[in-house]
Amino acid sequence: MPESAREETAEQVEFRAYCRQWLKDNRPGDPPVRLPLSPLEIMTEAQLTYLQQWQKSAYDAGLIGCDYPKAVGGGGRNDCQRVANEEMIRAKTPFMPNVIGLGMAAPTVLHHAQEKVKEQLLPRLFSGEDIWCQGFSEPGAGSDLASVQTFAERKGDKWIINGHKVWTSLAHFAEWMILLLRTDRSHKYDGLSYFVVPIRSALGKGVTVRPLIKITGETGFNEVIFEDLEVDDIYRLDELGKGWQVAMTTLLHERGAGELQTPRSGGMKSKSTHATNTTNLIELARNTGRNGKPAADDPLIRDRIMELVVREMGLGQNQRRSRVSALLDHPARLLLQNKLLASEIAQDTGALAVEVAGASGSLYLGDDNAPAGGQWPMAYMNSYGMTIAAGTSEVQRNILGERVLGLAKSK
Amino acid sequence: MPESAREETAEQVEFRAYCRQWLKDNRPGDPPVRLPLSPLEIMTEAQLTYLQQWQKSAYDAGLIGCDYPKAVGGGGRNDCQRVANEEMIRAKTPFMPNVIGLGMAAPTVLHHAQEKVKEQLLPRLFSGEDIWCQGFSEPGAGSDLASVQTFAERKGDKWIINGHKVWTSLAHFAEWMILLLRTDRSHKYDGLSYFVVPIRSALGKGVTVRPLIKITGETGFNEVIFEDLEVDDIYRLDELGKGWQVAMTTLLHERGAGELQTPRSGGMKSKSTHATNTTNLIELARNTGRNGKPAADDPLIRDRIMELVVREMGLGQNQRRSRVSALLDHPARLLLQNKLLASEIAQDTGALAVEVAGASGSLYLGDDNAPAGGQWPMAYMNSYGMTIAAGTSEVQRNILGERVLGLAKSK
Amino acid sequence: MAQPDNFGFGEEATLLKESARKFFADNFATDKLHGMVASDPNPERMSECAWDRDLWQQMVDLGWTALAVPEVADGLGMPVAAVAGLVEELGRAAFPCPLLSTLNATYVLAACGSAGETALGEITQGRTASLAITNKQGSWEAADTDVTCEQGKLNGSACFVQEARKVDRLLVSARNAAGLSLYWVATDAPGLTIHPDAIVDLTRDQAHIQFDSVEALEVSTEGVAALEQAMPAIWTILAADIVGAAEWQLQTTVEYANTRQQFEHPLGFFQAVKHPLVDVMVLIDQCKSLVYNAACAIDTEPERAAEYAHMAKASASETAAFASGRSVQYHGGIGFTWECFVHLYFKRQKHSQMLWGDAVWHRARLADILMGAVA
Amino acid sequence: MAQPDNFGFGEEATLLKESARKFFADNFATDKLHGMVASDPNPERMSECAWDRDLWQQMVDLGWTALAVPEVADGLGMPVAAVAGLVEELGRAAFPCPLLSTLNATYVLAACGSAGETALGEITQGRTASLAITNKQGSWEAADTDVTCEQGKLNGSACFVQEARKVDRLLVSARNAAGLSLYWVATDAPGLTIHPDAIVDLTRDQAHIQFDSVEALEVSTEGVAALEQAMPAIWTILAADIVGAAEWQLQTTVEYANTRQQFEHPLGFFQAVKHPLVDVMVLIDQCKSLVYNAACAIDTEPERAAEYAHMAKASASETAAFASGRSVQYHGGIGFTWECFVHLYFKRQKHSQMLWGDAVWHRARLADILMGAVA
Repeated sequence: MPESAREETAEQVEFRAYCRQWLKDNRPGDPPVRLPLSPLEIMTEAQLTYLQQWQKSAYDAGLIGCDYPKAVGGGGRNDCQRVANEEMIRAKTPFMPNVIGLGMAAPTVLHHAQEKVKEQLLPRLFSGEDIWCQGFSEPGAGSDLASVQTFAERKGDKWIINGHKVWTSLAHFAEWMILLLRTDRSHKYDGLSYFVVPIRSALGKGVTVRPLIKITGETGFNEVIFEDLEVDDIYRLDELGKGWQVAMTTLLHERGAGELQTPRSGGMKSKSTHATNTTNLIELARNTGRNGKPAADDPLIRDRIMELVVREMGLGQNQRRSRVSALLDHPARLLLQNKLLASEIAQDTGALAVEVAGASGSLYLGDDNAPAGGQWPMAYMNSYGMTIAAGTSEVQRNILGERVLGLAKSK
Repeated sequence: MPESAREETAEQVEFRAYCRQWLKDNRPGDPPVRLPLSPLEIMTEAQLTYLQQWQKSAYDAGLIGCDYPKAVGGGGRNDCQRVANEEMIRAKTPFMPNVIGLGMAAPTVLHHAQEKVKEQLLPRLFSGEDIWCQGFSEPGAGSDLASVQTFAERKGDKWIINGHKVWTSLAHFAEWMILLLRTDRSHKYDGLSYFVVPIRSALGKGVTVRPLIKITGETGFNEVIFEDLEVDDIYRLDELGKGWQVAMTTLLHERGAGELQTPRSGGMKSKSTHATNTTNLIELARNTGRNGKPAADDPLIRDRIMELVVREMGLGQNQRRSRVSALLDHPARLLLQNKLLASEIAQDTGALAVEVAGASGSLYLGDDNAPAGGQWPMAYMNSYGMTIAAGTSEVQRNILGERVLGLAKSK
Repeated sequence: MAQPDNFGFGEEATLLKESARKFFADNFATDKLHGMVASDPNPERMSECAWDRDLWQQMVDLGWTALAVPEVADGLGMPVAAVAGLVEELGRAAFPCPLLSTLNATYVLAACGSAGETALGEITQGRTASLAITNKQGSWEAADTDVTCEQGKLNGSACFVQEARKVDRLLVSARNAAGLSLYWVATDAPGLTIHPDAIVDLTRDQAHIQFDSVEALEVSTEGVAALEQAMPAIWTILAADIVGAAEWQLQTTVEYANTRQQFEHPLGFFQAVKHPLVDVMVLIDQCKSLVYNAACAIDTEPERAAEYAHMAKASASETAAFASGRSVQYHGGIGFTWECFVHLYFKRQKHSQMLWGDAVWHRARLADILMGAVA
Repeated sequence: MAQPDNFGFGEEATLLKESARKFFADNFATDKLHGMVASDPNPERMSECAWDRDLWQQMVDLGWTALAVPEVADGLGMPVAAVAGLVEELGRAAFPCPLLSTLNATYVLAACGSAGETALGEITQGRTASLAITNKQGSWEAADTDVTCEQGKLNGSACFVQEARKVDRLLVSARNAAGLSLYWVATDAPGLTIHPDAIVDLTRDQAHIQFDSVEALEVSTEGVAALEQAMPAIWTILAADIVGAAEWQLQTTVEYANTRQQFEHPLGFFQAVKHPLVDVMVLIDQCKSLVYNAACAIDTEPERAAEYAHMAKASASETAAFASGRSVQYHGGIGFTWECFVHLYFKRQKHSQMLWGDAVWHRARLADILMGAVA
């Protein structure tokens, strides 16, 4: 939704004009490399460098961190990030690589870190010079985050950290990690604490990053192993034993339900980008034969594609409606559905595409005859990452049932 | 499956020949009244009388209670009830009205009552002269049967019963009820006891039967209210506090998983009998217009009907496979699915029929233009009785997950 | 997107929706509905057409029947988005009345241009109306009718006419020598017979109408074009009704699931109940968002109105079916009785699910728009 | 019903199924499979065709490839029900080998009458084979082929040929002047080129085959009839493979759900996991019952074989899809990794789901049988 119908402040009006002009003059040209589908799939240094350059230029121009205080490297503006976001998306800029830093680490650091830590970390986070990753999940703590076992033991002003994190996207590029761990084994929730810890500079000195291979065969996720990593107490966020509360700040912003608007840009495509959406699915159906006719002419295929079109549009219109308060029943009801819907629509779109492709649906990336270069079966398999990670679909339904509908807690 | 591939005993072979001949000579002619879809929908005395006459003649001929001891009015035969059932179904006889008596009360009484109670009650149960009903569910105890609150208080050799049972099919015709109640409020399971109690003879003397109206507008179920009903201790089954175990015998036989084969007959149709199956659904689709053609020619309707055909046949073949031990993984795995599948297939068949009928799908019994006389929307609504009663579909899935798959108990 | 961010759902619409919600909450609790329409459970009953004319008159006096009438015909000319908001509340109350049928007629008349103004003026005056445009086969195609017109006289029959016994006027589509025209006729006109249908839904009135040489006013000779232009609004407001009714089903079932104890927990503790109720909510929200998107398109982006309205009604039909099934199932035994209110909404929703096309029908037409028709 | 109660699944079939189960359990644990086929995770890899020829030779020595060969061609002539039992165990082990492809060729050759006996004799001798009957469009219709034959030479290409690099012979359908004939040709024949496909499934080998003037033996001139007669058996045994693999998926996921703790309970405690796993079981059982019904019909009631086999494969395709999705989802993060075995079955099942027609395709044909074709 580029243009907004709500009343804008004078600051917003002026800032919008500024952003639009700056983007007109400074939007980067076509990328020299194939862009991945999302920041979490960045595979090569070349991709990273291109995207980091874009983020830095946008930050230098004041389009990132607009609403953060100037003292920590922000723009000191009032509700202007959404304006910058709208203009960047309107201009179809590349996306920003430091997605975990901007969306999850920055608001958490702002709310819970000591002043000098904020001043140290946030400017390089906004500029994208420091990539961030997130250390929440563990082999024994998936959806049940509060079961984390990674442990920090006090040693004077330092903490000695040991443990094993998994599913850490971007860890292979990251300078810093937001880290949920345990400082007390006798209390489940109150025994948790929250740190920011160095990764890249500690590699081989207490930190090991190992790629995990996905069912698609791709890398992208990592395991991060801590063996006696020493961290200064200053990098602990908020009080000892308050890690769970700090993590809630992170998760709230991850779900887009935090008070700080996350910087977002995007829309630029490179040639081989292949989105999991119904536009591409219809294209596939047009080019695939079924019973001697195009699959796009088969009434059953048409019906099932239209089911997905309706759901996809429903999700888009939910997002639009979530900003029209007269049409809302409960403040978080729509927001908390986003992740569930987006992941399940992607999964069902992928599944249907593979079925539409029929016999060819089994052909993979290495096959010259594969429809869409084999990206459909890959997208379908990757969709399980979406329905599993960051709270499985089952956990999302618990949250919606309990927080929105007010049903009794299942756990 | 009329003819069996397994080896039959000499007794079975001889008995089969006897049954076939007797049925050839004695199968009743077309009914003088409209037959309901099942014994539980018997509405009028005329229907009941016709069906009772049939049951009595079959009992007198030795086709009912074959495997029960002669002392209690049975045939004293060995595994011959299934032979009689096969022959009765082959001959398309009317069904038997005393379905709760034969399927649930008789095996329970046989296993748990005193000898003279068996001798008193079972012959008239087998003959159908005494109709039986079941008093398990209560307003506060639906799927969670062990929560029953109907209470029996001891008074010498008698018990004084107070309480409120619901969903008691056939109570308006019943002489006797099997009754699960509480004799001790301090233990949930061990506080339950099990009785057989008179209904018809106690009407106005401690027993009130009130019809419940279903969402279809039909009657058929009842509430039964006990106010100081006096019952002799001899009608208590098994030991005090063992009611739950006795109820398990009842439920096991209800699910067809008990050791005694339940007498069954059926297959005779009267003109207006309308079964919820895909044969009738296809017929409906042939006679309904959709987009200017018969609905039966619409590829989407065809696909959805075929989905149901596959499930319906799958259920039938499950029943066949449940007797082929080499193709079973777990003794109860198929049996315990029957109720879940039958009820959900009926529900989905009804729902699809209403949709196939389109605008006409809303026309009900009183409308001359209603497809199939309006019986499809009625069947669809009645299907919720099936997915709710006798353990909801949700409870059935718990049972299957826990007993068959061995998953952890949800409750 | 040419549409405004807020669906054009402004302050006036907000006030209208809120006042409608309050009106039904104050005047028409569900037990009143049940007492009014469910007095005779006999499944072989005829349709009774019980409704509250006094309350209805209050609604007319509030101007609700003239909301959609264009200003040129002295109506309020409010956007479809605002009307949808009102209808959502009507659906939540399952209020038996001819508001939807009158709105439907209004949208068709408004699509007739100046030719429709006389009839629209009657609606502004408080007359109610319904469409009589469906043939015996129940075809939802605008061009299908079993009524003919020769020398100004209607003959034949129209079926599945909503609220026929509650309305003053019918807008009839009929074939004549030149093609298909629309006619405006009083329900008490000589030669016109209303045959009530015995329908499952207790909150609505439906009939088939017999025309025997009924004199009628020709409103428009471009009948198919007017009907096709108006259909998106008709589908959209019915979808809004479904959303409101589904929200009643959801909230009522949630309340029961929080009250009813089984196995030492409230029902809603169990994921087998909780998660499907979340799925009901998800369907409702999808549908609601699609309704206001379609309404806004009718108001501001008419070239996409049909596309978006098909989405809304396809989604609504699925929502109606799923929400209804779960509401009965999770009410358990009590939900299967006549005395429990859920059956009223269950039946209304099944009716709405099929009315003006089910999900499959709408998706097929949506596919024709998005993927091209199949030769 | 002309079918025997027990599906004709007698003592011999029981012993065969049990011995197959033991054979795979003893010789081919899943970690062995993973080590063999999953050594290179690179998504742009070519297909590798890794398999265990020694174990395969043991299977041939046990006579399993000759099970379905009629006795006139010195085979064992076992009923399809017995063969399905063996294949169910093969599917459970996801064993990479050309057993299904050889059985497929066997059923087609057996449908050719005495003309097929020479080729069948080769199979009895231990030769393996596969069907090359599918065109570039992936049509599952028996009459569609891109191969032609003139003067005894094959030209053109056949696609989606299963286990092409593992087999000795191909049974090819090709158009000639008289219609469509079947040809028997060695995979190392001059002019025949095997182009391996890079497929998702790691347990199978698939290729397209180029024929450049390949000399071939004509087996039958009634190609379409033979293929149509054999297809029910081909669908049925593939469905049996799916049943076996789905049971592995179910049991493996149940085991994980009983082990993995989340929120102070094993996963399987939660109805959001428990109930869908029950639904997986329900689908498997439905499918298994339909498989043996179809197999028994092929053996004893051939006039209904196609009808019942369509049901079996339609059910199997749905089972494969649902069981696969749930197996990954409920393994959570670990199920999304290459090192966890569930992806092997997930990928095999997706392949099986589509092979020889997906659920929609089979239901469309079933409808033609039960409801009549649409003009």
